[in-house]
Amino acid sequence: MTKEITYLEAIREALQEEMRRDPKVFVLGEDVGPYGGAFGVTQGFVEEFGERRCLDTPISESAIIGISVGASLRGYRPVAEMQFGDFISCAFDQIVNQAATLRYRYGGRASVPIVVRAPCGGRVSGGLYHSQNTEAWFIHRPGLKVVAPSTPYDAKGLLKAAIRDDNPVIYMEHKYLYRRARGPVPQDDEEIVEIGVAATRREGDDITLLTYAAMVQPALEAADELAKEGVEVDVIDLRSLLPFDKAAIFRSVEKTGRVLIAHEDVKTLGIGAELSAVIVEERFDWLDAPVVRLTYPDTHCPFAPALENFNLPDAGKIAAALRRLAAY
Amino acid sequence: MTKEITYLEAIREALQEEMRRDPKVFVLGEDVGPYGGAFGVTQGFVEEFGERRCLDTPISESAIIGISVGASLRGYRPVAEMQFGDFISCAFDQIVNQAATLRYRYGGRASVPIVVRAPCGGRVSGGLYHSQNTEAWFIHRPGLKVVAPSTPYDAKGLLKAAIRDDNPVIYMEHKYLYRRARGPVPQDDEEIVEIGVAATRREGDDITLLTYAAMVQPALEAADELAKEGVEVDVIDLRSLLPFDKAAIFRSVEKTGRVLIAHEDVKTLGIGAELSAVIVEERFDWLDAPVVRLTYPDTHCPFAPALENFNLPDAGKIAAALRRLAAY
Amino acid sequence: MPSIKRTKFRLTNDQLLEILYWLKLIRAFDERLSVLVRQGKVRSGVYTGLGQEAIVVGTCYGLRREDYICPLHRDLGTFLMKGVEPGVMMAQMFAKATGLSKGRDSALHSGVPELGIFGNTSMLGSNLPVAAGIGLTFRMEQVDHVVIAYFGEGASNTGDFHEALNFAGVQRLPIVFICENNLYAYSVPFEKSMAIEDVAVRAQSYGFDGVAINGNDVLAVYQATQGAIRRARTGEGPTLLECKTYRWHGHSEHDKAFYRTDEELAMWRSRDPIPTFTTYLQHMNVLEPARLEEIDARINTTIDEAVTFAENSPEPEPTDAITDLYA
Amino acid sequence: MPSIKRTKFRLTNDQLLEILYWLKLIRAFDERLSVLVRQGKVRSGVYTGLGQEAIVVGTCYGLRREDYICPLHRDLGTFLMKGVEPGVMMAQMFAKATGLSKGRDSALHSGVPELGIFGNTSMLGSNLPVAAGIGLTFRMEQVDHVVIAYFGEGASNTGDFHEALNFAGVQRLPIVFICENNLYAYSVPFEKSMAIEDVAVRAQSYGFDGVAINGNDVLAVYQATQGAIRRARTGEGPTLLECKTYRWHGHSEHDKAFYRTDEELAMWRSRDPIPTFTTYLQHMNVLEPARLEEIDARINTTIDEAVTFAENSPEPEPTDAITDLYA
Ligand SMILES: Cc1ncc(C[n+]2csc(CCOP(=O)(O)OP(=O)(O)O)c2C)c(N)n1
Ligand SMILES: Cc1ncc(C[n+]2csc(CCOP(=O)(O)OP(=O)(O)O)c2C)c(N)n1
Ligand SMILES: [Mg+2]
Ligand SMILES: [Mg+2]
Repeated sequence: MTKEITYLEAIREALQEEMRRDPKVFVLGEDVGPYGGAFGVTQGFVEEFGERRCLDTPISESAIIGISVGASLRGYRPVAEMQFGDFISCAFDQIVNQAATLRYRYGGRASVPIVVRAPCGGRVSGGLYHSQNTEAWFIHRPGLKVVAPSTPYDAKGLLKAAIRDDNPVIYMEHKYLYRRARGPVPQDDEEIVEIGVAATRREGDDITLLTYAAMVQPALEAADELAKEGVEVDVIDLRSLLPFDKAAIFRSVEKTGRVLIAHEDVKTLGIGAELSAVIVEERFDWLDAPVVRLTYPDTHCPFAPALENFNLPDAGKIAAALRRLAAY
Repeated sequence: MTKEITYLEAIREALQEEMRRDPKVFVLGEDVGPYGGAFGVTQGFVEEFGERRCLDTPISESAIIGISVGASLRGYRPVAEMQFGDFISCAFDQIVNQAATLRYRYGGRASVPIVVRAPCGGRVSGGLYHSQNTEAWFIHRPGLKVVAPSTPYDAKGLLKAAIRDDNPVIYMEHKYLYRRARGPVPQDDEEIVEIGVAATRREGDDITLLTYAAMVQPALEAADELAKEGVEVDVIDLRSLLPFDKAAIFRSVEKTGRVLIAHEDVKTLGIGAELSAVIVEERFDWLDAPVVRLTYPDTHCPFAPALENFNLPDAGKIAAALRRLAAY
Repeated sequence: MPSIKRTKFRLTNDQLLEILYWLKLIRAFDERLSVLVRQGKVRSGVYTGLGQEAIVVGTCYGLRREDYICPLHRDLGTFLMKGVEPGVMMAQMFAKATGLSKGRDSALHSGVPELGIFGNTSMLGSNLPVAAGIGLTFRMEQVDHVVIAYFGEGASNTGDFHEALNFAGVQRLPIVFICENNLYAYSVPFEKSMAIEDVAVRAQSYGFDGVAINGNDVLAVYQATQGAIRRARTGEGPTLLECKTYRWHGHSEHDKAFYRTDEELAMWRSRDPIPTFTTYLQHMNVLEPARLEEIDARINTTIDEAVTFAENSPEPEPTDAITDLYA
Repeated sequence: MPSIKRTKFRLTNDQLLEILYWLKLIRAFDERLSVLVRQGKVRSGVYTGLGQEAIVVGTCYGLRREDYICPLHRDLGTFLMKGVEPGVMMAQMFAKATGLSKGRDSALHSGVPELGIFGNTSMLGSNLPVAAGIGLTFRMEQVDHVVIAYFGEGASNTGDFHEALNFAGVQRLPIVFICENNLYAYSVPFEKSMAIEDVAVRAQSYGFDGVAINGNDVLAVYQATQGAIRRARTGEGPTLLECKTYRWHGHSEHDKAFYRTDEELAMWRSRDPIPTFTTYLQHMNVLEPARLEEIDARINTTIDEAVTFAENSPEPEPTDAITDLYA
């Protein structure tokens, strides 16, 4: 049984269901309480779960994560909201040093089942400090997991999986998709989307297109474009960024021999770098062309739409890159 | 004219010469004052420059960077010391959001000529929080520069260049090299090592080996090993990690067609990923074999030597990787 | 007419009228912005300081060009008082090429070194260490300039607040810290984010004075600031002034502010700093009706011209998205 | 013999002797570590708490198993008092497979959930938000356990300190914050890192009590802690206890501590918490010489056995370098 809802509603549903299922799950963050969160994700939560399980915090991102780690040591499963993913940099030490290393330094005697929700991404006129894509910093840090859903279905399933996971998970939710992405979502409490498994959104034998989050839709449009020109693109939505689904990627590469990676994060050391490097390392002989990246340029996210659009990858730019790759 | 000194002394000399040359240069950090720094880099500075130009700060990494940014806006060139590079995570927001974006958001009307010295790296029994290699987080952030010298010569020349540079520069100094690396250093005040230029440490036509910092020495040893087996390795010391020297890298790749990247940072989204991706994107047709990475595994840096040695790349592991690559 | 003696810091009648002008100009600027957002001419990210103007004016009035300000998001008025043209500031809000950041960001996210204006990131509290760095250079040079550093009561819970004020205290830097305590941090009321009555007490942790004052009384703010500035200029170190106030609009123009009562808002609207000050000036015979009209007319024109300038300004060149990253 | 009434919190003679035992055991543990570093048997990273034992013992004595501690780097003794075997702790210092972290790190960088021990990273202050999170769960469950959270005066200048104590204050969490003010943060003397007399005043910023006490008087520390614990258990929220003390050795065993005078050290050595307490017990006729010898002998054996256990313990398996990363 499924229901058509938005990406944002899917996030809310996942939280609600997990909080109903497991009394150890609670949420904390700035304005998540009576206000219901800057984007309304936790609307109605105080009424249903009380302020103790939907806790307004002071403006203290570092403490929010530290508190989550502490609670997790006592068996809780806190879901911490960063009001904007950009502010995660204020909690950086608690994430990369405290949360990511705890299990290792404890000799495996404890784990840190926390989720950090980070509303991320551009095309919402957010400017430099309300548009960032910060996944790469965390993908680079062993001990964390990172997910980035593109559909309501995955938004729900991955958040449920993240909450149930015994490791710290950074959950990147894309602001552009909040109300724009609509789709069917399972109403079965137990249906989750496994972390580490990619989804093929479109099959094709000619080019592998690896992408995720708000780039999936333009990637599919570009693929449709190319289909008209006789080029069939395999569009893989990574969904999980750490760990990413090597098996699915390799299966596609073995079939196509050509790879384009599209992401909204900047190019240098964006996840595309790792994907390219791994493919080259392990599937070199299957490649008929260079693995190519289409990304945000190495700069910040400007406010004015004219500027932001210049930077953002879109269907047109992806189609152009696909064409170049097909012609290689 | 040159003099034989250690890596650590070279850092000190660079600081002294720049502070003598330019009254706007000053250093700040924890225990850098009368104590002379945890590693002794600023020994004698208070005597020569006074406490105002060699300022002991409270334990406040975030403030240290914020203060540096403020001072730089008034024409100063602060050199901030992180006592251990690991603690840079406590100053993350001030670096990636404040310093790295200021010029851009100011419409080019200001710049941030600060240097952040980060003693980094392992093989010093430092454990999880005194051994980290954090360069990748900063290479991923537009607006910063990142350098990582391997010799006293470069330690001095790059620090001088970093201080004179009008952008925020993260200066990664490797603790293992402090007293172990000795070598000639120019005594000419004006001799600097340009940021963005790699150094070829050994010429060879068979394999390109890209590396930096404490991995250069083992890389050279491994190359000597391979030479005995008839394989000549081109060893390139990157020195600058952002920007890195694409031209030098491509020249070598065009010659060898085979690339090994060795670094002490972890594999996933370590700089090796970017180097590999760029080479594949732009020099695919020159490649006779997959670009291969030899790195720290994706885990933390353990304390016990038995564990740390298991993780650390060394001459033996590099030689083995070179052999595999030569045989491809 | 004699000059007003209510404060130790004498103000001439012209100065008093100037203060009124600034109060009204800043009010009008924010009010216009509020309309422009609704018209879709200015995109999101508008955080008006309506109701809080006395703090901006009382703290900035009389600053030197060399003095530095480090404002918070509600303090666009400080940019104007420190010398940015209203048209340029409006263009910044329109994200036009003529704005301070050339369209790269809006509001306070840009600065002007020559005018002593620091423009912060969005990260609350992160302007305060920068303020400390600027103050440090004043002390190094042994010049008697000061820094005015602003933050909300909510931002006083960030780590950067603590690290910065501690450093300023131990180094006795010439900084006046202005807390704009408007009782809410977005939706969160003061008492839900800290267990104290006054943010001012926090100064005790850093070894300098903290005082809570009426932030809606422009002369009280001016007097307290001038006292703190005098101490700062003479090497006596920082002061924390907590200005109790209230914001009339929501957190941003998109926030309906259901978290507070109509009564509370009405009560605070009755403490509007502008009529209070206007009446005062009238009672003191400083302000004739004609003069008031003249001021209002001038402000109207200024704002209209600012909007026209912004509207007529060119959009940024798309390729400017990637310039100015490195020096 | 009657029990000692000096504190409201009555202690039997056996308990007083137990306190003496702990003081001496912890002293002996650190002294042995100091020797082992010099012998090269323990690798770097040794920060002894010699001279500060009264704080560890006075704060930990009488804690429940469910109570949580969040120690700082000088507080290895808290691990012992909370139930970690001396041999295991020594093995942790030797980085052996039998140590708490299986050789992955040493000292406080590991923890034991079942014993209520949180082991922090190196980042000073970063244990305090974690302490707040633990305290929050106690309050959620409405159980009356407490958290004892330790930090140096130097660490009280970090952002995390501020964010954590503010949260603890506004949520009235059952936490006792223990500041070990030993006058130095590495080489930096107290007065060069903050402009206040007592770290205790910082509690005022968070709406709870802060008290400065003699950290070298184990009974004074015990009494103050028990008072704070009682308040915490009954829902009255946190307390900050600043324990004035001094560390005899350098910051780490590699630091010659040239930044302080011999006189200062001598003065503080004369305030050694152990002889003071021993003499007191003798005066009170609680401690016969035979008993003292017995205690010393027991401690000697314990430490010897701990070292033997650590020395004989296996090195970690190299491949353990990459395990236990994910659950
Ligand atoms: C570090 C950080 N966390 C969260 C936010 C989101 N945010 C923007 S303004 C605001 C409330 C600020 O309250 P306060 O400091 O009292 O200033 P006010 O808006 O009331 O003037 C919040 C939570 C932010 N900008 N920076
Ligand atoms: C965030 C951070 N910055 C710097 C350090 C390096 N460091 C380790 S201990 C220390 C001094 C700590 O002083 P204090 O908090 O007073 O504790 P004490 O050592 O005196 O017991 C410093 C600077 C660190 N561990 N963490
Ligand atoms: Mg406020
Ligand atoms: Mg100390």
